[in-house]
Parts: sequence; structure tokens; C-alpha cells
Amino acid sequence: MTTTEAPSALSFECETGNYHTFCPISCVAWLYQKIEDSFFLVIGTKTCGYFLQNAMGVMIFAEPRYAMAELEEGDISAQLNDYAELKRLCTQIKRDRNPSVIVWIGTCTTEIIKMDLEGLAPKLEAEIGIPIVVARANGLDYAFTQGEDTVLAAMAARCPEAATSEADQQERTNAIQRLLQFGKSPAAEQQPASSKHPPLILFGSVPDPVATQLTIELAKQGITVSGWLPAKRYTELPVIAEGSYAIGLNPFLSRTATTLMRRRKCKVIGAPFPIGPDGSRAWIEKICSVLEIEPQGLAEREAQVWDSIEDYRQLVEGKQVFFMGDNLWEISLARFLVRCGMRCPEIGIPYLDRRYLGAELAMLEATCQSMGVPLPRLVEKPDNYNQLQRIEALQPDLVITGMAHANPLEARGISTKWSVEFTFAQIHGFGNARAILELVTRPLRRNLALGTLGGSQWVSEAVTSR
Amino acid sequence: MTTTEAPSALSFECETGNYHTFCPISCVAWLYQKIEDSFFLVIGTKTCGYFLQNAMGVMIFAEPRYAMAELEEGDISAQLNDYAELKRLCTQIKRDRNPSVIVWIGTCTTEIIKMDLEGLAPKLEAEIGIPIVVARANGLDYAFTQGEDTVLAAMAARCPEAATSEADQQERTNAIQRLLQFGKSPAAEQQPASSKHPPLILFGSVPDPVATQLTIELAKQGITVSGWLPAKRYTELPVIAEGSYAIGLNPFLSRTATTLMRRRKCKVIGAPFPIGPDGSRAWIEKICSVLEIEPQGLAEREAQVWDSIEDYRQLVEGKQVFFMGDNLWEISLARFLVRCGMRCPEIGIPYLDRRYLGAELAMLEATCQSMGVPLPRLVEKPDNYNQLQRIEALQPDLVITGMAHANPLEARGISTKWSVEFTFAQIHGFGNARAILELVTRPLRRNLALGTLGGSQWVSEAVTSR
Amino acid sequence: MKLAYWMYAGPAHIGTLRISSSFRNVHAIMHAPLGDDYFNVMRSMLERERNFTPVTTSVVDRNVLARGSQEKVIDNILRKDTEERPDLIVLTPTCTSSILQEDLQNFVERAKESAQCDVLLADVNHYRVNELQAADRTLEQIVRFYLDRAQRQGTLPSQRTEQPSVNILGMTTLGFHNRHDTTELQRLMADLGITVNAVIPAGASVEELQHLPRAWFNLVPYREVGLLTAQYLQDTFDQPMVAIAPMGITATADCIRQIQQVLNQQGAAVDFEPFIDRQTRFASEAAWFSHSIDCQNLTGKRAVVFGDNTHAAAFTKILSREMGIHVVLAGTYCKHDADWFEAEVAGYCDRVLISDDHNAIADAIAELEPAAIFGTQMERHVGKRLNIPCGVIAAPVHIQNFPVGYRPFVGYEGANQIVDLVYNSFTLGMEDHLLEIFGGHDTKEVLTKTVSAGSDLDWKPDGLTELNRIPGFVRGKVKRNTEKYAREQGLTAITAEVLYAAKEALGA
Amino acid sequence: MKLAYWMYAGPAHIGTLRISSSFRNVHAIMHAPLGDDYFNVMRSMLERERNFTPVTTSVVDRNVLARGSQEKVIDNILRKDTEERPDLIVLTPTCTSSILQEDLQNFVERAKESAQCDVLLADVNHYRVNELQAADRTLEQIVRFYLDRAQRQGTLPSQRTEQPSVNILGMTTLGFHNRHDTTELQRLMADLGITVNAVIPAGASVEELQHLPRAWFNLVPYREVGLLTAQYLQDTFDQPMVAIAPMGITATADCIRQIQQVLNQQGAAVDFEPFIDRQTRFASEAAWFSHSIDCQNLTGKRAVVFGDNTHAAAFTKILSREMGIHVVLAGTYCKHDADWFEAEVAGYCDRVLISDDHNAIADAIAELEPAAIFGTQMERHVGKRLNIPCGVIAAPVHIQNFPVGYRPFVGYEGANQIVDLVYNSFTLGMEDHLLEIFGGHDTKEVLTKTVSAGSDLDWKPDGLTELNRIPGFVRGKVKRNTEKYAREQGLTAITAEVLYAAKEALGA
Repeated sequence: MTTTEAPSALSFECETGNYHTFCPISCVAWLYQKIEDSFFLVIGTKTCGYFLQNAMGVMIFAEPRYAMAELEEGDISAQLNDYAELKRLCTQIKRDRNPSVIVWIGTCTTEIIKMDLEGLAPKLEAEIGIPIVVARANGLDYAFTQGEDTVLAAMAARCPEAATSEADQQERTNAIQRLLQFGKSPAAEQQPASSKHPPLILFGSVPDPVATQLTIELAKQGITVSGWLPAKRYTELPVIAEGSYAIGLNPFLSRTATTLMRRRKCKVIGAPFPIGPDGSRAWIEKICSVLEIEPQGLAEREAQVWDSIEDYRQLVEGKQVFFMGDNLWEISLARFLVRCGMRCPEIGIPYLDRRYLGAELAMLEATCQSMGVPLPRLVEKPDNYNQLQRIEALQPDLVITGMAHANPLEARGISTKWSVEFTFAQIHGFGNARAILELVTRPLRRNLALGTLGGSQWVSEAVTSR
Repeated sequence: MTTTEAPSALSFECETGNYHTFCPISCVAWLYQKIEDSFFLVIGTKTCGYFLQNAMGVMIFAEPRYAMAELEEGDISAQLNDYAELKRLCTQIKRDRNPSVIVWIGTCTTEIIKMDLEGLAPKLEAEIGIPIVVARANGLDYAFTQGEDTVLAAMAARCPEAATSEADQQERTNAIQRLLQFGKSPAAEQQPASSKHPPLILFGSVPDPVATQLTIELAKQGITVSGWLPAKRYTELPVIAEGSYAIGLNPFLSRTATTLMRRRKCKVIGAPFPIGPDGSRAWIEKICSVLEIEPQGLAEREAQVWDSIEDYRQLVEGKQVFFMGDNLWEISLARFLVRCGMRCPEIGIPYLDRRYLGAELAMLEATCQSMGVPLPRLVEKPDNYNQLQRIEALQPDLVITGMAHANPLEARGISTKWSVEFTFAQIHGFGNARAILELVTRPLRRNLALGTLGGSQWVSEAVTSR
Repeated sequence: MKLAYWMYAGPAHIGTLRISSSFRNVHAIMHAPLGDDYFNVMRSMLERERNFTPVTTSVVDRNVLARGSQEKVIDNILRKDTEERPDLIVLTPTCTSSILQEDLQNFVERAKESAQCDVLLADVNHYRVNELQAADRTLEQIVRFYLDRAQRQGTLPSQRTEQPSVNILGMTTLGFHNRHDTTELQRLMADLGITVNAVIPAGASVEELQHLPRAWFNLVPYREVGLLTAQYLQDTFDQPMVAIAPMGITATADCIRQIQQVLNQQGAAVDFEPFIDRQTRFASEAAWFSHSIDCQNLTGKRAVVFGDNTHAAAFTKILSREMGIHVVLAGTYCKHDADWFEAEVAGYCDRVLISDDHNAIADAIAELEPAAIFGTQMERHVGKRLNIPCGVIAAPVHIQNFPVGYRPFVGYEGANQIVDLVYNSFTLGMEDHLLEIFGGHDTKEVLTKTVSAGSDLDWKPDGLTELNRIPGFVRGKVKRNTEKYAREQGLTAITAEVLYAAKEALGA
Repeated sequence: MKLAYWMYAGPAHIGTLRISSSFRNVHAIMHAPLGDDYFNVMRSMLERERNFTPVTTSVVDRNVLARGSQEKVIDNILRKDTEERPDLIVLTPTCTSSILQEDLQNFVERAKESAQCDVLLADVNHYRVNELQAADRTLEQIVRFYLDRAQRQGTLPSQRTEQPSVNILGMTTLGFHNRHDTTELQRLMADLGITVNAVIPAGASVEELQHLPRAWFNLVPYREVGLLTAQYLQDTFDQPMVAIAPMGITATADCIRQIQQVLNQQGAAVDFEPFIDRQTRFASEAAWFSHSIDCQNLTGKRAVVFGDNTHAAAFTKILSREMGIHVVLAGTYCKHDADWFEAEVAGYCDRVLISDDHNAIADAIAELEPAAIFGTQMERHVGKRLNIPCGVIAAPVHIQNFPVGYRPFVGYEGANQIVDLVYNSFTLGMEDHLLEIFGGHDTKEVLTKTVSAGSDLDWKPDGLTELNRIPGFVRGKVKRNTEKYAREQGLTAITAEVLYAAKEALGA
């Protein structure tokens, strides 16, 4: 089933969807840390809880700011009153943790039993006096990283349209200013720099150091970031005025983009994602172009970064990388790696919003053409079994895959890298291009170092057939 | 070879001296900690160094304030100049650590090669400007704990006869006062309590909490301690005026006692050591009697402590304890344990100064008579092989022994306690009587807990004969 | 609803999958939404399994919900039948899909019409049983399925093996140290001259199940998984079971003695006592180590034990009767089997706690302030917070429970490993403690303002000085005891004298 | 004189006593002052030895010094001859008594006149050799003594055993994991179909020594002890030696291949390659573990290795070629055998350090800031100070090197244990690091005034904020790198921008 829809000549396929990935509720693991005054309540079953416990490993131990509202038989059979139950739990959370916001994460189970979270939240919010944001991060509708999308889309609706008071405005602006001081004199710091361009909102959860780095890069072009979604604190959610510009940082935020456009009347800038020196330059250039700013020194900056990663680039040059599909970062990474000299026969991807990812898809195609390599096959909702057959036939140098397949592939002599690491690592912007290649080359460097120790086949003949 | 010398009817024997104990240089391990501004330099061979490293276990790691001056072939064959070598090392110590005093610990080897430490020290002391105290803690002349005796005897000679200045006096007194404040008002604290009795010096290294506890007990009788040997800092060595009273805290300090009497013209009080409620009471009573103070409430205090250790006492009652001989604490411990209801067939002891230990020996004899148990056989310089034969015949309930014999005895069904633990534990005074019984009963409690697990014989028939 | 941060046992489908994936050539179809298949990750990552996990998710998404899942499930069963050629396919829903109220048994019947392999629906209630109970149940279900069929087909063996033999039941993938325990049990049986007839389910094929009745007895090392199967085999084939976990010197001897009894009742004439004596006193070093002088200082140390029934009960007894350690609290999260636990640890601990609420355990530990904990990963983290060492003795499994080096918990080598674990738990911290007891090596100004924080009593400078001389790992306790004493005595100021009087009065 | 806080190898007499006490029924008389007999404590405490250590001190005190020690020494020899009935008594002085310049050989000759047993004076120079060299020498001396006598008496065996056989040389009491290594080597030889003719000295009687020439070859697992003996046997009896420590997967294969060569040269026709392949890929999990995804993050991590020759060289090679770890420094304290070490580790590390001065190693570690250390107890403590994890891989021995559970370092199970040790060394800290990377779980105000202490540069608040976001375990390094960069660029103030520019410029 190949579609040839615009704007590219890339081939798109859709398989059975029998692929391994993490549940979208995973997003609580990074969002509760990013939003320091939040509490995430995942309303689901023992299955959801056990997943969080195991997938998030050690993180759960030290009293995290997230928990399960574990549905028991009485909840499922509707013998218990949902409102009363949620009130009991949220009251306890308020008492023990007193967060600024409680985020309810709906799961497959709340969908199936049709629990009316959106209906219950406003009532309970009013009753206990803590904002409650509802996100349906369920596996029926969404894949792994899209959980963040559901939360940010819900939060976008909560951002103020204008600062409600002078003091409030000051607080929000200071929150941004605090991020960045550039050693200016205290007097200068007191003055929020009034920018010459319309407000620009960046959306997507990134680690704080990445936020700082991107802010610095944009500041070099005279661009001020008016707000981040999410902010470090729920109480510092940015003002989103009608007509503001917004640009996404992560490729899995199409719903948030739509919400910003439709409900908040923002102009969402479509650009490749700031992955690799090429993508970072394209991202900044696109922002400049929209804000009508003449970009300064970007070509030099890009060249300098390419120069600094040349050692790693040489390691990947001419090698073949296969994406099984996991976190929606596949296209941006493939585009950067092709630019590094790799070939990419297949990009599996859970889901593809061709509008939100349009600029990235175009850049991928252009990059392949410019590097003179074949266009990858794009496989939405892949079938892992079929992919493994293709991998066996192709024998790629590297497979970027979910955790379930890494060891079996390694045992068959195929180098792998966990896709999930790109979800957690700092990969955005010029400064982190090296970090991406560090990750990508690690299995290659490792297998070089180990040489022929024990050969490359770790399964006995009887089972290699699989 | 039995002597019947006064003042007791105890039997004294002397064996071959083929017994296991630690080297007297061990004392550096606790003295360097006690005297906070000191540095101990052990002048000896690799054998000495390896002993310290192994016997003192972990303590050596974190840059202790002691080190080896390891004698190499050139030192032994006198190709190198002792003065120049020691100067080089002490200069380095001064530079790296800047201690208030360097204590040279002479060893067997410095004795054998007749290194003139006493001759070299004053010259080097003058040249590098740090006091150097020389102690011959060698295994040719001394046993384990007597190392402390050699150091304290040497330090006794360094104590000032009178405070050299008002300020100095103030400092020394404050050092004592700092130990004890009893929640008095700051004004009161400024006034050194002028005692109504002649100065009293306590000698013997005890852990700081023990010093505090003993000071409190004596203060209850209106007795002020004028000084401690050793003090917490070398710069705070006590003033020892002629005619002062002095009393020892440890049974291995006969040389220090002699030095205080002969060289410093002190009156050394002979008393049992403050071990157990009985010994603690006797010790305080003796001090009171010498200082002509009517003791207050000692009988009640003793009774109260007996009461509080009754649970442990019942565990040892009627049981037999055998001392192989190690640290010279044997007699005081035996006396207390007999008072607790134990029988003690043999007390091995490395060395016996019948004058310094006179009061303790008399109390041991009296205690045995009052408890109606046979007097122990006192064996100086024991022969471990012979003792093991006697132990096999006697099958005592507990053997207090050096570390080398503990496991083999346990493997033969004999409970043991390391004698060395009594060297390091806090055992002095009323407050620590329980700690002694805690140690003594531990193997008994353990073997009760383990019941019949595996039986009591852990050596195969072929080797049990030994 | 239950507010939960952590769970000790996983959901039921994990138990079912642990059983099906343990067998050779058995595939599972999990009927569940995207992302519920993290069992595959756990198996692949924790066990470093070289083969792909034989579990395929038949994904339930919005479309499937709308159209019904029957077609998709049956398609997936038949597809795997063709692709993997398994002997058996086990179908299981998860908590989520089980509430769809579909007739999965009917899906199975439909699939069986076309499939080459056997197809079974795992028969567990996903809201009433946990991972362990589901594993126990699924194993019994599969065993019963094949034995019933063999009986119908007349292929059941008619008699026991000639020489004494055993089935070892309940060894599974992702089990706590199960792999090394299996090896150790096989070695132990070899030492006793007992043939291992079968180990199930780990590594067994379903074909082998019909031979189970040939063994003289069934050994169930962990009561969490295998007991139902052993009970079924006992009821149906009069095959005796030995269900004593051979963990620790004493229990291993007890287990061997019960095996001896079971064998001799069937006409053997074995005497394992000399073997037990030799192992206990000489071959294994665990018992001697406990008696040796190293362990003397463990006497009367206070410990808390928490885990699954098998490991928590075994450790409570090992600590108490084999190492002289005082177990102040023993607990289990196996609420469904609490009576057994209480009976088992009676007399070996001060207090019993049956709960699967990790806060209850954490609170008990904080209150009891033991010298060491033996628990799960959760207790290890509680210990970290409280600065109490913790040895991990039970599931939930963690990467550290799949060491490359040999680390069994059962049998005589297991006993050796256990005494190391216990000893090191107490002493790993000891080195730091020693350094602290001896006051470090250079004088530090210890100005602990915090030490008196939150106290209503007036700590005088000399009292504080003495308090700071107490090693850090007991300082908190001494402080509390002293303040308690001061309040009882009606004192408001705490001097050195008060501190020592309190110490004497409280006998510690 | 040498200012010393710590020594890696003990004095010579410890080496002699380790050999004599390893033999069955051999007694040592140590001619030394009181307190020099702590060897007895080490053996009894560390090895939890159940028997009394067969070492008696003939105490040198002031009286003996005055009167001469001949009488006392001879008396003690004869007394022990009667009391213990040993086969052999070995007389040794210590550093101290060796300078008395007595004719100890003459004492021995005198004692022999009356003794039932053999009597030998250990022939070592106490100021020129250390524990390891003395052990090597004493073993050779005893072996030579008994073989010379057998030769004179014509009781030497005339030919090799019928089937391939081996003597394992150098396994001693108080050796680093020697007990478990011995077991593992015995298992390995059994797997290869090679009979163990003798293991010496551990557990051997001197009577057995005359049978040594029957073996097809001598295996010397540790080059510190046994090499002299193997050399003597090679020279005298044309008995080949294999002196490759079978430590790690590759070296174990190398060792086995050399054994194969030695056997086939003597007429056997063995092919061990299938065995090696099976062990490497399937039976042992070490090699697979290295390749598995768990270990991927070890790639390029920087490590320092330090220890005795055998273990330090083996670990350098294992880390480098079997685990993909970057060894920035490999070192040994075996100065007397430095050439071998340098040749062995060439190509596997950046830098070599030959020294027995612990300060030199500590300084190198502080300067290199590796991610992990593999060294002795001393390096472990250095690591503690610097917050760098350390796996202990070599003597000086410590109670932790005498675990009750099975922990060999050689052979295939040794390889398993080693990868666990390496992996856990890197990851034990990882859990804390992870917590820190993720910023803990609640916001902490990290006000680290100390972080800028001692810096001549002006860290601006935003620079400090960013610095504090860097996980603690690399923060120091990032700070130094940033300051270095700032100085090179002539900047005096460090802002967030400078910090990130430095990070990019330095590629880390």
C-alpha cells in the first residue's frame, strides 16, 4: 500500500501494527520531573502500574511525584463511585504533597469503562482547590511518546491569554529571564528585554540545559523566547496571546500544534526539528524567516559543528541504519544520519502526521537526494516480525530498535541501539549533535573493540532460523 | 615454680613465654587518635609495617597520623646516617602534616642495631623545631599494651612542672573545663573551680566519653581532675607539680607510674582499676580516702549498677572463664567476673608488676574468698600449647584469648572472646559495666541462639587430637 | 481505587506469560493494547535472553474496539502457528482487555479448527489474582491439559522409574535466581543419587509433560509457583510432594530428610544422614562460618525481613536459628497465603507483617530502626533513605538478580551465598562505621546544628559534644533515647551527665 | 629509610610461612620477637581456619639476646617435633632476627641430629625480597629438597602417567581467591580429561612431592608463586610448563590451547577447540554478556588497573579486549618482574606504572579521574575518597577476599564472576547517578558555594545554575574543563553560554 501523496516522493507503507513500543503513559516519567510543582496520577490497572515500575526502573523509588490510581474490581464493575474515589485519592495527594496541579492520565481502561474524566475534573478541581488537567494518554489511540502530546495539548488550553495582573506578568517574565542572565549588570537584568518581534512560544518538553542552549542560540539572532510549554512550574505556564508564533521541539506533538492553532489561534511554524547541525540551522533559519530577521553566522556555526563531529562521522560513513520504529524521532534522526553519510533502507514509525512533519519529510528527501542515496521506505505501524525478516536479508550495520529486540538481534550479530535513549538524551540543537553520534556510534565502537571475541553468533543453529 | 610472696595467697607461675599477642607498637593505633595533634613514626622493618597494616585493618587507609620509617638494607648495615635519614623523614612530616609533636616509636630492630634514638632526638628537635618524644615500644622488652606505657612514661617527662604563664595556665585549665560544663551559667564557667584538695592527675589513654564519665563520677564526690596524661593535645599536657596525686586507669602502666613517682615526685595512688561496679567503687573510695573526702552515695551507686546488669549477670553465673593472657586486663576482668558469679581456673598474663597491681590482686583474692570460689592459677608468660592442653581438660565455658586461637577453639566447641576487644572497648567506670558483660556474654548468647546447628565439632577426627 | 507507588507482585498476565515463555516452543498471544507487551522487554533485558520472546501482542486499538477483536485474535493465532510452528499457543488478555467481556474461549475454539498446534486460553481472573497466583494456576492448567489428553489417549506411563527420581516444579523465566537454583538442585539430586525426571516449566517441552507421573516425587522449592501442580499430581497420580524450600543449612537438611522418608516409603532404603552431616560440617562452609568468630558480632543484631512467602520465611529462620540474629519483624506480601507464613515464622521473630502496601513496611522499618534489612528492591531503597543496609532476598526481580556468576539461593552452595549476603549486609557499612567510631583520622569540627533541630529540649554544649562523639549510625537513636529519658525525668536541659545517665538507664 | 603508610607485598617471612603452612603436616618455627607472629592471626581470621596455625614463635627477648638463641631455637624445634610429629619443620627468621647474624643453618644441623622430622632453614634474604618472591623461593627450596633426596634414594618415578596429567603449582594459604581458583582449575582439568597429579603446596604432604615428575606438565596460574619451581622441574625433569593465567575468556582459551600443544607434543592427540567454542559462546555467559546490550554503555569508559602482575595484566586485557573498556593506566607493584608486565599489557592501555609507592598510584588516579578503578584495597580506599567505584582484583588480601560463596577468578566460572565484578563496579554508582541525572524527585535548592571555591574566575549566577544541573559525578570535570577553556579564551566571567561553548569545544 504505497501512497504518493505530496509533498515528497518518499514511499509510505502501513503494516499490521504488531510492533513493540512503550505505553504512552511513560510520559509521566519525564514530565513530572520537568514540571516541578506537578503531580501525575495515572488512572489505570495493575498492568499500567507494573509497567511504570519496571520501565522507569529506579526512578520510582524515591517518592516520585506520580502515582497510580489503581482500578480494582469494584471500580471496573462500577460498584464504586468514580468521583468519590478520585476525590479521596486527590485529597490525600493534596495533603501529602500539595502540588500546584494534578494531571490525570487516562489509560486504555478508563477509555473502555468510559470513565468521564473530563466531566469529573472541573467539579473536583473546584471542590479541592487544585487545578486538575486531564490527558488521555491511552494505548488505544496513541503510541509511546505521544503521551506527552496529550498532556501538552491539555495544558495549552490552560495557558492564560494575557497576564492577569502586572505582578503576574512580572513573575512569568522573570521565570524566563531567570533562565538566562548573560552576566549583564543587575540593572539590565531588571529590564525585561522588549523584543522587536511578535511573541514566540516553544513547545515540547526538553531537559533544562537544552532549553538554555536553544535560548542562547536564538538570542544570538536577537530572538527572545516568550514562553515554554511546559514551563518549569505549572504556575509559570506561558501567556499565549492570539496571533503568537509557536514552534514545536519534538516530532510527536501534532495534537498540541493543532490545539495551539485552533484553540489558541497561534501561528505554528513548520520547520525541520533542531536535530544535527543541518536541522538546527534549518530550524533557526525558519524561525528567522517567519519573524523577518536576517540570520547571522548560521553557515559558519553549522560548519564548525560538522567539523567538531568529523571523527564520529567517519565511523558511520557508508554504513546502513535501519529504524524499527518507536518514538517518532526516526525521521529527524534518519535525515541527520543520511547527511552524515549513512544509508537508511527503512524507517519504521508508529504514526506519521504528514502535515506536522511536512518540513522534516521534505528535508529528508532533499538530503537523500543531495547525498545520492536511495530514499528510505517509510513504514507506518510496522510489523516487527516482517521487519526481522527484512533485517535478516539486509544485514544492516545498525538497527535502532525498542528494548525488546536489542539482545536477540545482538545475539545474531546485528548491532543495535535502543531508540528509547534518544527520548531521554539531550539531542536538540548545535551543541548536542555530537551526543547523537556518540550514541549512534557506541555499538559500532564497541564491536570494533571486542573484535572477534567469541564470534558474532550467540544462538545455536537450531534456533537461528528465527 | 610457685612463689608465695605477699600480699596474697594467689599462686603465681611462669611458663615459657611461647604465647601469642600483638606487638607493643600497636599502641600507635589508639594513641595517635587520642592525641589529636601528634604524629607517630614507627622506626622499624617491613615486618612492623605489615603488622600495623594488617592488625589495624581499615584504620590505616584514610591518611592516619602515623607512618613507618621503614629500615632498608642500607640502614641496617649502617651505610646510611641515621640522623640524616630521620631528619629527612621528619622534615617531610613537618611539611605535610605539621604536628605539635612527633613520637618516635623504637622497635626491636632499632634495639638490635642500637640506634641511639634518645641521643638523636634532642638534636633533631632543636633543628626542626618540633618536640620529639622517644618511646622504645619494642617486643624484646614489652608486651602488647605496654607500648602505651613506654609512650606515657616518655611524655610524663615532658609535662611542665608549673604553668609557664598566666595565659598558659588558663589554656590548660580551660582544656579541662571544656570537658565538662554541667549547664552552668557562662559566668560560672569562666571561673575555674578552685578545688579543696591537692592536684590529681589521671594517667592512661581512655576514649573521650570515658574521660567525661569518670570526670562526672569524681565531680559527684567534689573531686576535680587537674590533668590527664595523655591530654587530647600535646600542647595541653598537664602541669605536674611535685607532690601531686596521680592514679592510673590501665593495668599496664607500671613504668609510667614509676616515672611519675621517681622523676616527677608524684604520689601514685594504688587502687583496683575502675572495672565493674565493684572496682569502680573501690577506685573512687580509694581516691576519696587519699584526698580525705567522705564518699557520698557510692554503695547506692554500686547497687544500682548491679541491678541494671542483672540480666547479663545471670547468663554468666556459675560458668567458667579461662584467660589465656594478652593485654594485662586479665586480673581486673577476672575479679569483676568472679564477683558476677563466674569461676576462673586460670589467668594467663604476659607480665605482672605486683606492686602496681597490688591492690587489684588483693581485691581479686578477697573477691574469690567472698564468692566462695577457688583462687585462680596466675600464669605469667604463659605457654599457649600447654594452655590448650589445660583447656581441653577443663572445657571452660569461655576462653578469653588473642585472635590467633579464637577460630580453632570455636571449631572444637569452646566459646571464645577476643581479648583485644577489651583493649578498644569503653570498659571503665560504673557506666560501662554493662558493656563488659555485653562482650563477655556475646559468645554465650550466640551459642544459645545457634542451638545445635551442625553440632559443636568442626574438625575432622584426624585433627581433633591437636 | 488504590493509591499505589509500587507493587510487589505483578499483574496476572505476567504470571501466565512467565509460564508459557518458560516452556520450549510454546507461544503466547497477548490480547492487549499497544504498550502492554513490556513482558518482552523484561525477559529480554533482565535475562539477557538471546532469543526473541515468544509472546506476540494482538493489538487492541480504537478500530479493533469498534469492530470486535475476534477476527484479529484468531488471525494472529493462526499466523503464529504458521510462522513459529509452536506446540502450543496460550491466549491471554491483560487487565484491560479482560474487561471487554469477550468470549475468548470461543476465539480459541475457532482457532483450534485451523491450527496445527494446541491452543489454550489461560484461565485466570485478572482482578482477583496476582502474578504469582496466575503462574501457579497456568502451570497447573497446562500440565493438567496434557496429562488429561495422555490419559484419554492411553499414553500415560504405567509405573515409576526404576531408580528414585524427581520432578522439580516451578522453575520459571524471570524467577528470582531460578536459573542458578535449578542448577544447584540438579547437583543436589545428583549427590543424593536421585534422577531428575523433569524440570518444569523452564526449558521443558509440553511433550515431556506426559512423563511426569514416572517420578517418585515432586519437589516444589518455591511455594508461590508449583504447589497447585504438585497437588494435582498427588491427587491424580498418588505422587507425593516435598514442599520444603531447601534454603539455609537447616531447611536443606529438613528437605533432604523428607525426601528420604518419601523414598523409603516407596521401598527405597536410603540413609542421607551421613551426607547431611558431611555437607553441614565440612563441605559447605555456611554453618561453620556462622559459628566462627567473624560472625560473633552479629549476635543479637536486629533485622527486618520482608519478601515473598518462600524467601521471607526462609530468611527469618536462617537469620534467627543459623546466624543468631534477632528478627524484629518478618513480613510477606503474599497475602493470599498468610496463614502458612505466620505458622512458619512463629517463634523466630517478634512481629509479623502481612501487607502489600510498601508504605506499611517502610513505616515499620523507620520505627524499628533495625541494623539491617533483608527485603526486596523497595526495602533496599527504604534502607538507602534511612541509611540502613539491605540485602535483597526476593522478587520483584531487578537486573542485579540475574548475575552472570553463580549465585543460587538453595542447597548447600545457596547457604554459602546466603551467609555472604547476610554478613556483607551488616559489614559493608561497618568499615565506614569503624572509621567513624575511631573518630576519623583528623580532628573535624563537628558542628551539627541539625542534630538538635526540632527538639523541644535544651541541649547544652557539653551534651552536644558528647552526642557528636557517638558514631553517626546510632547517634539518632541515642539522641531520641536521651530526650525520652530527660522528659521522663522532667529535665529540660541535656548535659553530658544526663546523656550518660540515660544511656545507663536504658541499658544501651 | 622510607616513609611508608602502606605496603602491597608483605615481608619475606610471610611468604615462607604461607608456603610451609599450606602443606599438610609441616610446621614452621619463627625465630622472632614477641608480636611478630601475626601471620597466625591472619590465617586464622581471614581464612577462618579451623586448625591451629602450624607456626610457633621461638621468642627472642632481652634474655635470649644476651645469652644467644641457639639453645632456645633448637629446643623449640625438638619440642614441636615431639608435640606435633610433623614431616618437616621449616625455620625462618624475620627482618629483625635476620640481622642478628646468627648461623641458623648450624642450628638446623644441630636440631636434625635429634629430630625425627626433616628440618630446613628457609633460604631468603629478608631485606632484598618480598613476600611473593620468598614464597616462590621457599616452594622451590622444599620441592628441590625432596626431589633431590628421592633422586639420591632412587625412589623417583621413572615415567609419566599413562593419561595426560598436570601439577598445579603455587596454590597457597592466604592467596587471593586461591581456594576457589583451585576448585575451578580442577573442574577445568576434569572437563579437558586431564588428571590432576598434584596441587602444591595447598593441602599437599611433602611425601607427595616425589611424584611430581609423573605429570605431563606443570600449570602455573599465578606467576608470582610457582614459576621457580616449574623452571626447576623443567630443567631437571624436562617437564614442560604452561604459565598463562587462565583469567578471562581469551586467556583461558590461550591457556587451554597451550596445554593442547604441550600434550600433543608428548603424543596425545587432543582437540580442545570445540570445547573452547562451546564454553565461550554458550556454557559460560561472560562473552555473551559483554556483547549484550547491558554492556554497551561500558564502551570507551575509562579505567585504571593496579595490582600484582598476574591479576593486573589479566584485568587490563579483559577490560580492553573483552569488555571494550578504555584502560588509561595499568600498573603493578611487582617491580622485580616489571619487564614481563610491560610486554604483557603493551597495546592494551595508554600508560604503564610500575611502583610500590601507593601515593604514586593515588596521584595518578586523582589526575586521570577514571570512571572506575580495578585495584587493591588501597585503591578501593583512594576511590572512596575520590568517589570513584573500585573493584578489588588483587592482594593484599582482606576478609572480603575469603567469601564463603564460590568466587573463583580463573577459568570459565571465573570469567563469569569477573564480568559481574566489572559491571557492578561501574553500575553500583549508576543508580545514584541516575537519580541525580534526573534531578532527584523533588526540587532541591542546590546552593553550592563550594563549587566555585578556589577559582580565580567569576562564575556568574546563570553559569553556576547550569553547572549545578550537571550530575555530581562529572561536575568537577566539567568545571575544570570550562575554566580551562575560559582561560584559553581570555575570559574572566563564566556564564551559561561560556559553559556550553566549552563543552562543545572540548567535545565532551
